[in-house]
Amino acid sequence: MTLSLLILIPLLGGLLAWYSQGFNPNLPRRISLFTLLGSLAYIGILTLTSPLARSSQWLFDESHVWIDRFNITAHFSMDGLSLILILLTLLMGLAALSSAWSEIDKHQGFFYFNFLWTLAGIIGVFLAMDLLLFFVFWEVMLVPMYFLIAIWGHENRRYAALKFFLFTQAGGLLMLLSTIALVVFHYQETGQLSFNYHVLILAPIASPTAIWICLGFIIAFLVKLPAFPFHPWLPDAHTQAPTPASIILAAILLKTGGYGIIRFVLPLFPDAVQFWSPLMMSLAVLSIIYGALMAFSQHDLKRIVAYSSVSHMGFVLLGCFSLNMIALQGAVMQMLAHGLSSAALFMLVGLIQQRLHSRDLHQFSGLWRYFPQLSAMGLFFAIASLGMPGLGNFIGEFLVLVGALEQHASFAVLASLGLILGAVYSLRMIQKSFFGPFQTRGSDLDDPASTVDTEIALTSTSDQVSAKVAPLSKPPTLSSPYPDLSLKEKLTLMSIAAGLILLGIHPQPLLDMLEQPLAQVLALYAITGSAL
Amino acid sequence: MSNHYLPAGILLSTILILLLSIALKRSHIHAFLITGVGLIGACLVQVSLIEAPATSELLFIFTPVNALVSAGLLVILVFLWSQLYHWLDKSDNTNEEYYLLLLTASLGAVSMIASQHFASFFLALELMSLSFVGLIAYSNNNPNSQEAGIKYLVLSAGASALILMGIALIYLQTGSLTFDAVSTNKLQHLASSPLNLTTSGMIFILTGLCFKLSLVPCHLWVADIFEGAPLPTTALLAIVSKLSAFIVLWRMFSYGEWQTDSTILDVIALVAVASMLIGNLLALQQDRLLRILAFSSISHFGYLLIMLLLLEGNASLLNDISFNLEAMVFYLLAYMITLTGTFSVLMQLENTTSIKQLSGLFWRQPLQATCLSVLMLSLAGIPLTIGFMGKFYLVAAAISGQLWWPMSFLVIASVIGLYFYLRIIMIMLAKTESASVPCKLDIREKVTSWVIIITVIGVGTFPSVFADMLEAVTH
Amino acid sequence: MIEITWVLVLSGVLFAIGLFGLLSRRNLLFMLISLEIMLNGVALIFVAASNLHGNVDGQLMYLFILTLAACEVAVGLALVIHIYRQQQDLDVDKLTKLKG
Amino acid sequence: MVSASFIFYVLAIIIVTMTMIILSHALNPRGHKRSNAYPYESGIVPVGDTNIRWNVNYFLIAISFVIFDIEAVFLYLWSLVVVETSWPGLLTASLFILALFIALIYEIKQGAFNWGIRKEGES
Amino acid sequence: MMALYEVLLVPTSVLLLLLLCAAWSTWLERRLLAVWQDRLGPNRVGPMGLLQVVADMIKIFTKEDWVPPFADKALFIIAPMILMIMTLLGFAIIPFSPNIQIANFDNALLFILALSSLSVYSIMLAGFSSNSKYALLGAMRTAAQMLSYEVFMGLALMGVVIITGSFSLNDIVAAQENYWFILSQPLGFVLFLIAGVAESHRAPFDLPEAETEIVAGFHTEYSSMKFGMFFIGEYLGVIFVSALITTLYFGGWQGPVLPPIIWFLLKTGFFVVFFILLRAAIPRPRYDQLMRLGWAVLLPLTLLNLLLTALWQLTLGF
Repeated sequence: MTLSLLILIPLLGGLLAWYSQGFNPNLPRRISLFTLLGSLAYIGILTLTSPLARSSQWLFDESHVWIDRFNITAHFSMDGLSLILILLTLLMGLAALSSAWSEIDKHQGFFYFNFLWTLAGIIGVFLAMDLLLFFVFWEVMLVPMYFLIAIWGHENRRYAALKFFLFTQAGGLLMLLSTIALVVFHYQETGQLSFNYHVLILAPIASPTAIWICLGFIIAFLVKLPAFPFHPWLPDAHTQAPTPASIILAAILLKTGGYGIIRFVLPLFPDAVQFWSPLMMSLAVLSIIYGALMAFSQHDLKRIVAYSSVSHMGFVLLGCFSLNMIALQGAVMQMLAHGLSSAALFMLVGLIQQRLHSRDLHQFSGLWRYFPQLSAMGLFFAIASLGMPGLGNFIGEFLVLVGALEQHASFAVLASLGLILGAVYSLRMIQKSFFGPFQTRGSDLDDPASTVDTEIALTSTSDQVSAKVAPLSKPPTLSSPYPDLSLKEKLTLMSIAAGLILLGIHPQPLLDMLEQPLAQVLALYAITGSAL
Repeated sequence: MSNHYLPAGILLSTILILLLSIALKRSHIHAFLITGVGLIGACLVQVSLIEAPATSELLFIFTPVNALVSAGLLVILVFLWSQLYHWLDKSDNTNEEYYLLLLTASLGAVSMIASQHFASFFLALELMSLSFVGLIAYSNNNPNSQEAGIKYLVLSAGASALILMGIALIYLQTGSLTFDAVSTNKLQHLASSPLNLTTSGMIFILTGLCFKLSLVPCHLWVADIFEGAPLPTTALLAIVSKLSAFIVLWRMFSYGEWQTDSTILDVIALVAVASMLIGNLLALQQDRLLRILAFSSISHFGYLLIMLLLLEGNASLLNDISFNLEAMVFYLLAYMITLTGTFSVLMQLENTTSIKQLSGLFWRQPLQATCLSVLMLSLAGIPLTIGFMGKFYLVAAAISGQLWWPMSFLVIASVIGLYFYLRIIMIMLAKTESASVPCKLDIREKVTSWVIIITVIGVGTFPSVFADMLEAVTH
Repeated sequence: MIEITWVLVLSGVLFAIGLFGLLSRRNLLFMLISLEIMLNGVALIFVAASNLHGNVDGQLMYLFILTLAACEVAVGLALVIHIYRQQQDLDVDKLTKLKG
Repeated sequence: MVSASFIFYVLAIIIVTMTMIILSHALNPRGHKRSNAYPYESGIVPVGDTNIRWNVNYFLIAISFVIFDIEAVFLYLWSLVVVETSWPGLLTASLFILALFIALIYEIKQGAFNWGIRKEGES
Repeated sequence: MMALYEVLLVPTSVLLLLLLCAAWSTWLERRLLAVWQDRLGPNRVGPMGLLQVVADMIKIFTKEDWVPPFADKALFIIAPMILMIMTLLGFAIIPFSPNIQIANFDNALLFILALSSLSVYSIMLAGFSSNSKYALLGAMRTAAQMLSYEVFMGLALMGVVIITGSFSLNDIVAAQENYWFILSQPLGFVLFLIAGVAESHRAPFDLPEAETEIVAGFHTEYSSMKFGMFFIGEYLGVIFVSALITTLYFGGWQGPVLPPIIWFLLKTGFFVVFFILLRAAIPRPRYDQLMRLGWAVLLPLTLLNLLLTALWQLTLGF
């Protein structure tokens, strides 16, 4: 029950949150907070009290019989990679909770139910060592996520939610087919029917179909990642999702794709991966450049961040298929760093939207004047995301590039182009939004027309007119038009920033922790690099 | 006479008693109770027969699989029956005969599931079809119902004629009416009939059964019938009639030499793929719930049809040919359970025909909306629902049989299907302008909804019990 | 003895006539009649085949077909009368309330 | 096998009937102008046409006939082989008859053969 | 010569005899009715009015052969022919004596049932083709009545079949060597008798042509020989049912001393007279009473008779 408890806590917390709504509308978010803190505490106690078995890759292992008929087990294992990603999940969950705290005001119980179940699904994905179990969690995390987007999202939420779900489901179906095909071929070759990762990894299948099975897995993960041709769901989903959901999407959900490739694709299909590697690397480079270009041409802040995610996750893909230790470490590092920085950026965009009711770069500029703290944070994270040395993102991208250079120099060179483009769009975003004279156009709150209306209403004696116009807007208080960051928001952003800095200046413990799991992954490949 | 005949016997005597009681004194509650006693009795007996040893007679064959499927069917019928009283009590028709027709239809279905002879198959089929005509046209004052009834009559009679033609040709060729006549008499070609009549006979039968299962080239009018019939009838039609027809199709397939006839296999593969795609594509454009269900059922049977291609496949999971059967039965039952749930919810949401009327249901009646969402997810095959396990079995069997190209269409069709299942959920999530207060559900509706949710999620999450039973039954 | 092929041809023709009638006629009564013709075409094969093989299964099937035909006519007639009373028309093309 | 005498008998019957028709046609008086081109309705001018709405009972009788005549066909067969099928056959036939008998009771109680004046609301 | 006798002579003589009998049974009916009603009846033409039939014949042949312009002509003419043909065909399977029988069918009883079903067509066609309300109403009534009574007429016959195990009339007659089936089938006999009366729509079941209600029923518009054919057909029907009753329940041609054909004619004649007596003795019921009687009383009784016979046959029959 050690590991499954980790999944059960948020599941039960979610149910409790839903149920508690009937008593007090504010109860659900408190319960969620306690649930997340409880999970964190639990995982902390777990890792601190148990002796970290350095000799084995696996820190914890737990297995229950599930579906006897197919020898499917509920098998959970945790190694360094999972541990790090679960920690990321919980921490970013907290960040998302912080942004949800004030933003979500309708149907709170159901919101936190979905929120916690998504997190539980993601934790399950990071822990599941049985392929079917993995698939189940993979799909299960989507349904609550779908609800999050479809109910609490912005103006075009239905379309976005549907697109998100259809894309990931199509990928999921392919994965299901591939999983079963893998198991069937494995069975035919070894006579052992098992969906268990630990069993399958021992004897990678030799059939020529492996290439296609592998492709099925890769596509499923690429959709989630998302890489270039499979990305169209992402900008919509990110844009339309409520901020907490955007944070979860960008910070954690995308990482499951990278995790899947590292955990399953690489060790299970050594030959096929070699075969696909060039194609995948070129896709990665395409994603990097395409994402950056698209980010440059957007004027919706959330879309910019979303496309920058495409670009950044391209590095993860590049790292994964470079097939050496440095690149893999880089990829994981990039995943973490991107998780932190994009979460923070989405949160910031959410804050801006909360205040200005717009995310459109054309609608406002010069925010620095009224929101110095917010803008400073924005500046910091934008720079982090463009890969400023000393921060986590730099380490990740650098390691990936080094690793890729070892494998395919040309790809690395092209990918580094992405770095430059990244700088361009990040700086454009900063420049357009934070600097320059303060103005807002067309946003609800500061619409000149509405101000005029209000004036008319104030001067008019007609009750009708005032009754009609009065609810339109509150008269802006000129002294402090919009509040700057609150303490809670400040705290959250600061801790994320601290995390990024920590990753940037002292990544070594993390890299050490990753070494053993990644070495296991690469054990089947001839080329293995050494840790930095 | 083995005690395998007992469930059908119970049904038959219930029919007679009910008929007599209606003749002597009309009373809705009596009719309801008599039907219930009969159905539950038959159901219990059938469940206890699952473990009984298999026997085969000339007309009927009783295997554990049959027993399981019949038991599943009867359980579903009992479940539907439990909601019938409330539904019928509101209409101003006389209600007693509805139970009568329900019972005759179920008697037909139960005997059809066990038949292994063309004569018994044909009689059972007609018993069922003709009862359905009555059930569909039951609403006295509703012209839609009459129209659906006449359409069903023409369709089913046409289908019967086609099936009969097929049977006649096979009989002419082989001189026997048993399902396995084709395989045993294959070599003994008649001098007087130079044609090879068996293949054409099979195609006739297949076409007829396609009408009964409303598979693609024969899906004419099916949505009209679904929509026009009274709702409980639609449920029965979608569940009882299709389930039994499919079981019979499977048995004909596994007994005759059909599996080795490449023409037939090609036709089936084509029908399967076309049904999957066209069913889902047609459902995309629909705005009315029952039409969506009608078309989605076409595609689900398209998926199931793939299983027929596997019956004689040599590559199979666990090197075990009966795994395919297991997968088929699982999918069939899973789909039927989901469908039953869906219709139950629809029966609770009376007068809801268009999906627009579902708008905002999540905020009005959260329990029902949750229930319907779970069911839609199950139909779409999302994990942790029973529908997913069904799909898992299906895909596992199909991949073991290396049916790659139908599989690829399955993926495409599933994604299309996902779209309209999600659309229903999406509409329920829409916020309604009118601040409607949640309606109070009575205890019956609550219990029904919970039973559905727990079954669909429960079996979907922990399918082991079910799977083990299925494994035991199919071996 | 009449050769079986001729029987086959005759019943095939009957079946085809019935099928054609079913598809082309728009009047419900005629559609029902066409169905009967189809059934009788089939029944002919059963009787002939029964004679050919020297077993009674075919004749049994003939009886069943007869039963079916009777039941179909009974049910169909009932429905047709009902519809006629409601609409004063038996044209199946006018049954178009259910279109989607 | 159909005997020759039967064929001759059939021919003879047909010839006789034809003869009767033709003979009466040949012998009938012609040339009379008749003004009566109307159907007989007790000597008054006919009203309406013959497209009368039939009592629904006629249809019920027709349907009942179809059902019970088919029942009869099965019983014809059974009565041929009562001795061969012995007790099981009798049992089956009794069940069959019982079922149809109950159906008959039902039909009678439904008023299928009530031709008298109906109560309001009965169809 | 034997062959020629069988092929030509028997059918011809049977046919002629039948037509004569049918014709003279009209005379017989009128005379007998008169006797029972204390009057004379036709007694002017020929001795005891025997030649009345001939006079009627001449009259009917020379009447105007009126085909109404509003009728459907072909069907109008064919309808009476069908009735004649069907009724006459029935006699083909009656064993008049051991060696006087036109055709010996194995399925003679089915043949009879088929013929009686077909004669419904004649009446329906007559009614519909006349295009007259009385005719139509009469035809509907007749058809409904004949159909209703046909169901249990066939079933009533099956009692005899259960005992003999054959549909062949010859077998049935042969099986009555020791005792007549009237002894073992009294209920069956009564039922068949009633059904027979209704099938030949004689009084008291002559509602279809009840003069007082619907003029003449389905043959309102008929005249001349076509009317005559319906008329003769009716009497032929009476004779046929009598012959059938004789064959099935009264041992057919079997009887001591006298030659078989005489026995047969005697028995048949008795039933013809009985039919005429029925007309004189029993009033006509209402139509709905007739239908109810058929379905609600006689049909269940027939089924009961069938089961009892089977039971009897299985316990005592062998």
